[in-house]
Amino acid sequence: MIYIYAAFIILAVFFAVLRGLLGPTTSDRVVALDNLTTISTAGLVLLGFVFQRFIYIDVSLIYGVLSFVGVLTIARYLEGGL
Amino acid sequence: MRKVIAILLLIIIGYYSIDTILKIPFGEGVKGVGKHYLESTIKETGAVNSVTAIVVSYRGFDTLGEVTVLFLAATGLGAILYDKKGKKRSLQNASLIVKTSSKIIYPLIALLGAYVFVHGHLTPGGGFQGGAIIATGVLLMFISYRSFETNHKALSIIESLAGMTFVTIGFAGLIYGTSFLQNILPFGIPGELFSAGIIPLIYVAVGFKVGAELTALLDNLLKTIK
Amino acid sequence: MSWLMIIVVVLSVVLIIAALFAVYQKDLLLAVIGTSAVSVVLSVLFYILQAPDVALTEAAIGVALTTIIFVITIKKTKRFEE
Amino acid sequence: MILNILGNVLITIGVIFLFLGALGIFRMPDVYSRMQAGTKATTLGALSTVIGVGILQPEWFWKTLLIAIFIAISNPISSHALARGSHKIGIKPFMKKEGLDSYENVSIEEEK
Repeated sequence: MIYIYAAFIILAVFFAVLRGLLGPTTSDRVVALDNLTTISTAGLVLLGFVFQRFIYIDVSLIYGVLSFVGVLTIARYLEGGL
Repeated sequence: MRKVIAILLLIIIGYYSIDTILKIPFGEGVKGVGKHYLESTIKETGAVNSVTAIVVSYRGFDTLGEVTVLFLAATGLGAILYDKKGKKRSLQNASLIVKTSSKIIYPLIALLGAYVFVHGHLTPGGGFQGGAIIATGVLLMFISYRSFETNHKALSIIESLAGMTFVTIGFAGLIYGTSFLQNILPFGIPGELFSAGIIPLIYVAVGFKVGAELTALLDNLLKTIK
Repeated sequence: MSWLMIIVVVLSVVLIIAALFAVYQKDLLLAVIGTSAVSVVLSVLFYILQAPDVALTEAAIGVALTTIIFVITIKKTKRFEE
Repeated sequence: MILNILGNVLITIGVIFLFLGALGIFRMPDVYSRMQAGTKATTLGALSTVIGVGILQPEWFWKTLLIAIFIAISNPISSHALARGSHKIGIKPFMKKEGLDSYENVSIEEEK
């Protein structure tokens, strides 16, 4: 079961990184980064479940809360509002 | 010619670093100082998280130095960017969706930061991380609202009080115990919130100090006219 | 090779690609996006290596705060490297 | 037993949606379609995965629910701001005919 999850997550990371490298405009790469952080949030929860450590979930919580602020700042910069 | 020299240097450095890495015994059990720390942190300091125990209890004086370095960095940045006229941030307002949701999510981020530094001796994290999280929450309000302001005087008062608390706890250890930052409070039961002696007090002080410093730094950075 | 080892190898490759992207990019905003991706991947690697404290620090400071400070600095100075 | 099956099914759905979201941002033609794939599908995937782990481990449930709520609040905000910024700096949507971009003519009233 864990092999299927790992395979899908690796494929997802692969496609996101490919778009981040190829993307013609800046927004494409920012979308890829946003996608990468969301995949990481889910993946960290899954890894914490595999390791069976309750306290590791805190890292994922902070990830889910803070990762959008960086993307929001870049978006505000593109908008010209910063 | 220069490229040949560079490649030769790279080969030499690479050889020695690989040699060093191969000599480290990965995958074996913990030994030496690490074993001592892992076995005796709960007995000696009462903290469940041994990283916190090392950072605050065994190496508490180093942490005081790190806090001082951060304070100096924030002060230096403020001195470089000092400008009498630059009182306003040159922001446009964000859209309604961003404004409303950042108003909702900002107290939650502040609460999360407080949770991280209060539970420093039980879960991963501590004062520095909690302070950084609180500063990020304030920055969310900065980039969403043009008119959101922080009180600079209150920030410096919080910062000074937190620093003084740290040093006072250290001197209390020197007076009632044997050395600077000696633990003088009872340990309590390991794993509970009120345990581990002075470690939570120090981490609360560090959290307030780092949060206030980083907030003031970001405010200075956003406010200057280019 | 276990699935964890495969994930570590894939993440290391992504880490090196993102770091090279950040170094060789002339557009500084894209370089900042590259450093942010490095932070994301590095945080997951620390998590796998059972160091949640370091992973949390990397997530809180590397993903959000450093990106923001760099973007504000780019806004104050200029975006393209000569 | 039934919780076990339910949790595993939720995690499988979530992981598949994460993969499909990433495939979407690779295959779609322009920024806005990519953003749509990368936000909606990925948010559903992350929510489903996190809740599935919470069902498999009942004592973790409240914390995973908290993570899910934060993801559900925070992910659309950044995507909205990014779409707005992209349109403002002049990235055109992918269109077969001209004149389908009706957001172009809307003047955005800035609030105070």
